[in-house]
Parts: sequence; C-alpha cells; structure tokens
Amino acid sequence: MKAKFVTASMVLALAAFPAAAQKKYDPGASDTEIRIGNTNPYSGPASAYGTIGKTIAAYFTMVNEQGGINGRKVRFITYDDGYSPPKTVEMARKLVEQDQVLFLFQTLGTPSNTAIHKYMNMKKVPQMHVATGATKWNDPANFKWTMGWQPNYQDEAKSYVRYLLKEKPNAKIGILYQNDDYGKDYVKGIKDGLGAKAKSMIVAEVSYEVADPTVDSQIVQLQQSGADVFFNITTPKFAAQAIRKAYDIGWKPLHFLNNVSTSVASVLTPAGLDKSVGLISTAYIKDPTDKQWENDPAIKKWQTFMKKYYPEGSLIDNSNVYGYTVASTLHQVLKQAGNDLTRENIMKQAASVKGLKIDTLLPGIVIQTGAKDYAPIQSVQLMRFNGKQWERFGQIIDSSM
Amino acid sequence: MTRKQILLIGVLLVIACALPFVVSNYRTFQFTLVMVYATALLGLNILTGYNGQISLGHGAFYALGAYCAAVLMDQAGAPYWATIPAAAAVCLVAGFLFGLPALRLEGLYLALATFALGVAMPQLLKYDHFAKWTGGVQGIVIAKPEAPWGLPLNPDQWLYFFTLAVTLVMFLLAWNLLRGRIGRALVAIRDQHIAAEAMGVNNAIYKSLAFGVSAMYTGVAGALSAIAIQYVAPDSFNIFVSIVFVVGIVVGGLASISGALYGALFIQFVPNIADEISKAAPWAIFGIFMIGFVYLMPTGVAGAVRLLLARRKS
Amino acid sequence: MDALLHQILAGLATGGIYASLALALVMIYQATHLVNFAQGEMAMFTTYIAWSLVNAGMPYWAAFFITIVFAFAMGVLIERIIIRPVEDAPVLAVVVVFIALLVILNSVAGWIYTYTIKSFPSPFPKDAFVATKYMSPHEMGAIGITLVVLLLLFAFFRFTPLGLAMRAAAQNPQSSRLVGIRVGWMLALGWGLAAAVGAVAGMMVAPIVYLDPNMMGGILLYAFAGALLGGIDSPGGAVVGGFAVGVLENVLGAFVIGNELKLPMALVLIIGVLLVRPSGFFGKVHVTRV
Amino acid sequence: MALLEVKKLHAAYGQTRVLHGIDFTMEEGTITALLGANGAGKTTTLRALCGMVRTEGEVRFAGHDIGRRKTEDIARLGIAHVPDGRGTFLNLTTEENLRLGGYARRDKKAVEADIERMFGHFPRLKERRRQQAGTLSGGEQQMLAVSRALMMKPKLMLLDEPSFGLAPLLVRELFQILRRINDAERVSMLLVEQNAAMALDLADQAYLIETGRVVQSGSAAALKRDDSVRKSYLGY
Repeated sequence: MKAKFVTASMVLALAAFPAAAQKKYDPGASDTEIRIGNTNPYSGPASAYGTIGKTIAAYFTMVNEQGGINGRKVRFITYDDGYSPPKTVEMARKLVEQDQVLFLFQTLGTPSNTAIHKYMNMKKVPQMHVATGATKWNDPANFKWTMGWQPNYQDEAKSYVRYLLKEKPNAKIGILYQNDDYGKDYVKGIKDGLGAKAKSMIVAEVSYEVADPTVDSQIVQLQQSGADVFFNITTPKFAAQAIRKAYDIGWKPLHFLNNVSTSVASVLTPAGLDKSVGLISTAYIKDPTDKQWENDPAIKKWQTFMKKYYPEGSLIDNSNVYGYTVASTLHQVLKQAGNDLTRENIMKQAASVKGLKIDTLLPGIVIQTGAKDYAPIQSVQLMRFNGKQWERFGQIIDSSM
Repeated sequence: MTRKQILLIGVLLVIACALPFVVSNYRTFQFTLVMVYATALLGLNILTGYNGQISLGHGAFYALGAYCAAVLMDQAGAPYWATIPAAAAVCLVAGFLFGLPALRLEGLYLALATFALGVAMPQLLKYDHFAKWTGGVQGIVIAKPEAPWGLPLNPDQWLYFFTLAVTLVMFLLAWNLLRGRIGRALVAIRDQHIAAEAMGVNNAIYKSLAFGVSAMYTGVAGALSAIAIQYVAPDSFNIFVSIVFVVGIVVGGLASISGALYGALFIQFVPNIADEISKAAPWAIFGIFMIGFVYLMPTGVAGAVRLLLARRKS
Repeated sequence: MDALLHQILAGLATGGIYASLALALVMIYQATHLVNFAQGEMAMFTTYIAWSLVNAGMPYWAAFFITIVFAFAMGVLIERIIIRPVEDAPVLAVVVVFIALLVILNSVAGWIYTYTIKSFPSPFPKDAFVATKYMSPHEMGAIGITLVVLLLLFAFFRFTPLGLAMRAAAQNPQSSRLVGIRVGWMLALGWGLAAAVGAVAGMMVAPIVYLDPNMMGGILLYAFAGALLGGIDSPGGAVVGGFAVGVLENVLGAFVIGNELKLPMALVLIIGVLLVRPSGFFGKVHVTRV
Repeated sequence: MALLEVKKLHAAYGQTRVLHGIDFTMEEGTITALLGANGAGKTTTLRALCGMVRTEGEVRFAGHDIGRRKTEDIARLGIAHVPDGRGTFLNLTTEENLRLGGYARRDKKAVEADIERMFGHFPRLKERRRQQAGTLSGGEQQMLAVSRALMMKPKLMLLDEPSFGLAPLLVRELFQILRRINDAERVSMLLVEQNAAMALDLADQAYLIETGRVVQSGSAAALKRDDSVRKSYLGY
C-alpha cells in the first residue's frame, strides 16, 4: 500500500516536472529542508524595515505548519546588518559559507545589496528578490544571480512624468527628495522621463537628510520657487510632514507622492486626510488600511496570518503586506522548482514566472519574469486620494515602457 | 619586556598565523575585520586614552581612509597595497589640521566638534560635486586582491595575512611611540596639562600630533576595511561607527595597547551575539552587554586582566 | 523678503524643538557635569507613555502631567540603579553607559510600539486666532511652553533651597556633603528633573515631527550644539542657542549653501563661535584655579 | 558624658595608612586644639570624623556612633567642618553660600535672622553679599567658611587651619570672634592649627599628634608650659 502510494506520487511528480525527475540538491537543500538566508536591519537607523524580515520569517513558519514546500520545511535564517554594508557582507558570507543556505532572499537596502552583489555572483548563489527599488538588479546579462522584485524607482518616477506631460505640459516642477540612493534614483527617473525639458521644467530641487527633524524649511523653499507641481520623494515620516506643511502654508501644487509612503494609516492619517486630498501616486500592493480593502478576503487572510504568526507586528504597516507578498512569490518559485533544488534551477524558475497573481497584489498586477527580464513586478496603476481612500484610475501600465 | 611577555607574544603570533589554515574562510574574514577594528581603536586610544582628548567622530577618519583607498584604486588604478601609505598620509595631515583648532576646545566642546565631524562626513561623501570621485550615494565597488607571487593562499587568507602584517607594524610603532618620551608626554598632558607645560612639554604640538597620528591609525584601518569589504558607501560610515569606536576603547581599556584588541573583539562579535539572542530588539541586548562590561570592568578588559595578573603575582 | 521671514520663522519653530531638548541637556549638566546622550531617547520613550495614555482615553492634560511624573520617576530610577554603580568610574565609562541607554531605549520602543509613525495630539486649538501661514498654533504654543518651563526652572534654581542645593552639589560635592546636602539624591533629582523637562520636550516635539522611535535621533546633535552655543551651564542660554541653531540652519540651507551641506556648515560656524567665545553666549566664564 | 569620644581611630587613603589608633575626648562647650607637624595626621583626623576617609575604630558624638555614617548624616547631627581650602562654593554668591549652611536645618524661619547675625559678626561679608564667592579675598572666604559652618547651628565645629594664608591682624580678629561665639553660643570647637601659640591661647584642651598617634595631651595651659612642646612647636 505504502509502496504504491510512493509510486503514485512519483508519477505525479514526473508528470508535473518532467525535467526534474531526479532529486538534485545544492548546499542548503535536502529531502527535508530548504535553507534560505536573509539580512535585515533589525537595529540601527533603518530598523523600521526590520519588520519585513520578521513577516517573512512568520510566513515560512506558517508554510512549515501547513506541510512545507513539496514536503520540505523551510528554514529561514535572518541576521541583523544594521543597514551597514560591511555588516551585510559579513552576514552574507556567514549565510553562504557557514550556514550553507541555498540562496539569499530579500536582503534589504541598495547599499547593502551593492556590497554583496559581486560576491553573490562570483559564488553563483542566488541573491533573490532583493528588497530595493534600484534599477541595477535587472541586469541578467552581467549579474545572472541577482534579481529584484518590486517596481523600480526610476520607472515609477517615469510613470508620473508621463501622466504629467499629458495633463500639464507647462508645469513648473519642485522636487523634494531624500539625499541617498533611493531619492536620487527617483530624481534620475524624473529627469530621464522629462528628457530635454528637464532643465526648463524643474524649478527647484531640494533634499533632506534622514536625520533631519523636519522638512518644513524645504517645503517653504519649494513654495517660494513658484513650483506648481510637487514630486514628494520621501519616506513615511517626512511624507506626512511635507503633506501637512504644504497644506498649512497654502501651497496647492499638483502633488505626486512616491509609492513608498502611500499608507493611509501611517502616512495620510497622521498628515491629515483632508490635507491629503488630490495626492497622486502608484501602487501594486493592497493597503490594509485603505477602506476599499476593508472586507477584501486577501487582506482578511493576511490579518489572520499576522495575528497568528506575527502578533507583535503592526496591522497598519504596509511593509508587512509587502513581506507577505514577496514571500508568497518565493513560495511559488520554490514550488515550481520541485525536486531540483539547485541554485541554477532556482534562478531558472525565478526567471520563468508567468503571470503569477497573488491576492495581496492589486487587481491586474501580475508577476512576470523571463530569462532576460529580472524585474518581477513592472506593472503599476496610478491612483488619486479622494479624502477617504485611494482611487485607481487609468490603465494598468507597464512602467518600464 | 620580560622573557615571559616575549614568549606570550610569540605564541600569539604563531596562533595568529595558523588561524586561517584552521578556521573557515568566513571566520578568517571576521578575524581580518577584528584586526582592522583593532587598528582603528588603537588610533582612537592614542588620542582619547593616552592624550585625554575625546573624539566622538573618529568614524570620519575611518571613512576618509577607506575612501582614499577606494578612490585611488577606482580612479587611478593604484594597487591595493599602495593605498595604505597614501591613506595614512592623508589622514595624518587631515587629523593634524583638525587638531589645530581643536587645541582650543576641551571636554564637551571637543566632543561636540568631533561629533559634528562624524555626522557631517557621510554628507560630504555624498555631496554632488565630489560624486565624480566618491561615487556619491552609490559608493565605489573595488576588486578583491589575490595572493601574489603564486602563494598558495586564497584571497581571504591572503587578505588576512596582509592585514596582519599591517596591523603588526602599526602596533609595534604604537608600542614604541607610547612607551617612550612621547608617550609620557601625552599622558602628562592628559593628567596635568599645566604642569606638563611647566615641565617644558609643548602641549600644542603634542596635542595636534596626537590627533594626526590617531587619525592616521584609524585611516589605515579604514583603508584596510575598504579592501576587505570591497565596497565603500556613505551608509557604511554613519555616526554609529564613531560611537561604536568609543564603546570599543572603553570596553577594551583606555590607554592600553592590548585594550584595542579586546575592544575590537567586542565590537566585532557582541552585536552578532545580540542578534542571535533577540531579533526583536538586538540593540537592547547590545546595550545590556555594554553596561555589563562597564560594571564588571570599569577600567576595561585590559584593566581587568592587569588586575588579575597583579593579584596572581601577589 | 517674505522668503527670508518665512524661513526665519520656520527656523524658530524647529529651533524650539532643539531648545527644549537643549534645556534638558543643561539640566543634567547642571546636576552632574555630564552631557547625557540618552536624553533624547528618554524623551522619546516618555512621549510613547503619554501616547498610550491619551490613546486609552485619558484627557490630554491629565496624560501630560502623569507623563511628567512618570518621567521624573524614571529619571530618578535610572540614576539610582544604572548610573550609580559607575559614579566613580572614568567619565568615558559613564558615556558608554549613556550610549547603552540610548540604544536600549530606542530598541525597546521600536519593539513595543513598532516603527510606524504615530500622530500625537496637540493641546492647542487648531484654528486659534494666532494661526498664520508662517507658524502653526502648536508651534507657537510649544515655544510658549518651552519658555514657561524655562521660567519655572529659573525660579526653582534661583529661589528654592532645593534648587540652591542642587547647584551646590554639582559644583562642589564635598563641601555640599559637609553642610548636610545628600549629594547622591541631588544627582538623582537632577536626572529626574531633566527627564521631566525632556518629557515636556517630547510631547511638544511629537505633534510636529510625529512620534517614532527615531524621533529624537537627529535632534540630539542640534540640541547639543545649541546648548553649548548658549552656554552649557545656562538654561536661558540653551533656549536661545537652540533657536539660533534652528534659524541658522534654515537660512544657510535656503539661501547660502543648499540643503546638502547646511548641517556641516552650521556646525562649522557654531564651533567657530565657540573658538572665539568658549563659554557660549550666556555661559559663565569660570575661573580656573590651579 | 563627653560630646566627642574617639577610640583607636585608624584611617587610610587607599593603601597609605595615616592614622594608627588615635584616642581623645572632648567635653561639650570646650575648644580643643590638635597640634602636630605637617603630615602628622591632623587634617586626616578631622576628615575621619566627618566620614570623608575610610576609617576603623570608634567615634561617638553626642551619644551616636558615627564611625560608619555618611558625611551628610554626620553634618546633620551637628558637626560643621570648615575644611582646609575653605570649601567655598565659588560660583555662588556670598549669601547663597550662607544659605547653604542653613540648608539642613529644620527651623527655616530662623535662617534669615542668622544670616543677618553672621553679617553682624563679619560686616565685610554683608558688603559682598551679592558677589560671587570666588571673587572674595582669602580672608573674606575664610570668614565666609566659618559663617557657613555657624549657619548650621552646630554642636561642634571642626576648624582646619583657619589662620592659613591670613594676615596676622586678621587671624587675631578671627580668633576673637571664635572665642566670642564659643562663649555666647556654647559651640564646641576642634581646632587644627600650624600656629600652635595662637591655638593654645584659644583652646581649653590640646592634643599633640605625631605620625598618626596622640603622643601628649592635657590642658592648653599645661601644654604651653611643657618644655618639649615649647621647643618643637612654639619655637622658644
């Protein structure tokens, strides 16, 4: 009886994965376990993002309780790098060389990932679905072992610009950006999108540092510049300050807010919902605090998951939906890889996700990769805040166009 | 030095040389970092421990050294070993120049000035007009050195021995410097600056020199770290680097050469231990470790070791 | 002209933030002759307490005063339990304990309250008659509260025996013991007061910058600079210094050097001033006796 | 019962032992002088009484065992120490210095009156009442130190070299005032002095200390007549 069952499942497996009939393993994979490595800033100035690592860990606890992936348990090993690239290098090496993980997943931060970029590719260990929106992760020709996940910052910026050029071709643009790789990537996207018009259209470009207490002075500068369009490239705290300050001093530009800070509960509510009316942004993930998803089954499911597996986590933090969604993506990739758990195959499977729908993604947004397309999410949709919730408008756009 | 001490150092050296053949490449890399930190801490200890000038911004010199190495390799194609003396020279001068106005600043004021330097450095590194050289917010990726002369060493082992050699030279130099007249003068200035002046010690020169030499050490460490990490970026040198250095010299032992080594072990490994204990609040664990060390060994690990040895003798 | 005025007023608003924390730094300095690097994190932590109370439905002012009492107790306890054992240790060992406190409080706050920003209520009416486009009613109210705290502190130190004893204990602990002052408790009291002042600062700052565990992180350096600029032993000086730093920073950023370098530039200027005038604007010039 | 009883008092600074078993007693209302060469342990004796150094042995003051108590508690029991170097709060005003003397007193109301009384004893201080004490002359600071101690309404005053650095005329004036206070307010005084002649004139009792031990004692008058004392300390 038992033997029969085994044969049956073998047949099934053969049918599902004809190429991967035999079990094949690289370090980190076995009949019982898949070891996955990760670094996250659990301490230090960027510790706000640490919650992503915790959500992912919780996700795989859930997966394991439900029987694992193809019968294997996932061991998610995550270390604190304090958002310091040298520490990321140390921890990545620990994961690869000592803990012998099959691959790294969702290592967070552009500088941190840049620091291990070469190493991972030299070692031929996948640097999977990195948690940064820089463009350079979509470069399979040169860095075959590294793949991004979220829409990249430059493309997002370009989708705003396209909209702007259509709606308001004579705009005077003011930009507020965080003075780091993330902010500068957006600025580059805006300028590339504007092309030759950038010089004449951008009337003010001001930056702030993460350690600045407020951006009030910058908002005043932007208003004084006479700008009538505001690109708000800021992280949640500063986004909320900027929205409030602009409103309070009576500056009413066409206001583009970057996707990083679209949370209704943790950005717009602190800023004031009445002050946020008219903001334009993009999204690809459902915001659990947006009224329109209040009774959404996916968000309900996510909430149940949070309560059970990560009870200390915040239910209003978009990062936790993000973590859940990206972990779901990996879940799919690993399912697809079947019994061929080699690094080569993991990368191959990751690069052949076709139209994957995850229910916490916005309707119409799919995950799509190819051998030459290492950018899983490229479609976004513009949206406008109406004082209560975000209203999506226009078509789903392939932001890389 | 007594024969016993020479013997002890000999044994330590043999262990240090054998280490990369015994432990994994990853551990070898970690110990390379320990030596890098030890050199940096030794620099800070010369200034703060021996000379009594507090610096809350030594991460700035660490960054300067690292960027010297990275920019020279990236822009001028300089070989990695040549960047060490270059970083040393640049930081010596930078430290000396910073030390000149700092002469007029004492205690809290010096703390503020150095703190400010530490905070401002990353902002200078990413400043647009320097981005041509510094790579701006993106930083600079550099290549890892291979073992020369066909030595049968992998890059990690080679880097380890290279760092070990530099560290040994730096420690020997410091030992020579500090046990002699200059060392005594530095300590005299720390303990009784007016009396030292009366005894004919030129406070101004010694204090700025201490700043320069200290910055040089930390700069050399920075250059070594850039080569070991193969990457520099403004985010690698935030103010916490400076703060952690201060923690390192206090926990290791102020005004002690061996203290730099203990401190380096602390700042390299304790955060990892803290992370293992709690993902929820790793810093809280790290903080508890700091308090614990200061309570148990108020004069640092080096001080505690000294006490222990003295007690065993008597 | 309007631009300059606007920047100056915005600078005063931010300067008020620096001033209130600088005041707390000066408080501890007066009691212990040390600068407490954990001051900002203590303020942040107590502000979370206030936030919890308000969220539990307590009226604002009740929460305000309970938080001040809590902060005072926390300051006293920290001194008695954590700082006491290193009282006689080298200054830098105490600094390390401060750093430890800073990272512990930061980390624990993040753990308990998560890192999403929280809005903190303002006690001042939203559309008060003073509201202008230059400064919100809260910003003006916060400056007012800072000045009230300053006045109270001034009166406490100048006119009460306890205030006098605290000044004495900081200056000359030995002689203070000889007249029967319990110096250890004066230090604890200094910590308590500083924590209480910090709590007020936190509750005034939070509505402006939003409450999160890193709320005070960037402010510490400015407050430190403001305190030294005004004179580290002068509460009034600290407040003036804080405002000066806020305005200086804005004006430099907007008109002189740009935002990327305004902080380095402001610090260079402040240190320049201190080189010429080491005791700050209002600090006492000490007679050093050999 | 004696006001102050000291038995087998030992004291040390770190490893260095300074007192090797001092014994002496003091009656209430008297002035007692401790004489001895530099480094004999006079100042240390005073510091030991106030709990400012590590000690062994027994110290009883007005019925309390104070050998193990903290300095501030001893002060609150009624011992006022005028330390060497005067212990002035240099950055506070003259008046604030005086007020601190009355800090631990319960009769807060009387403090104001006592401040005026001190100004009565030392009119120079009244002129300087709003000045920073650091700007006072040496003599004025000495007067301030004595006044600050008196403000505590002590039962016993410990005076460490009150004449140090003062002009002879001032010393005489100061000693007269001390005598007057002793007579009028029955404040006992334990006096350490280099100037043995003046000390013996003022004191009722005297003890001679050498290398941390009492080597001779007796009434001031008797010691003054003693040959060896005369030779070693009085210089005639």
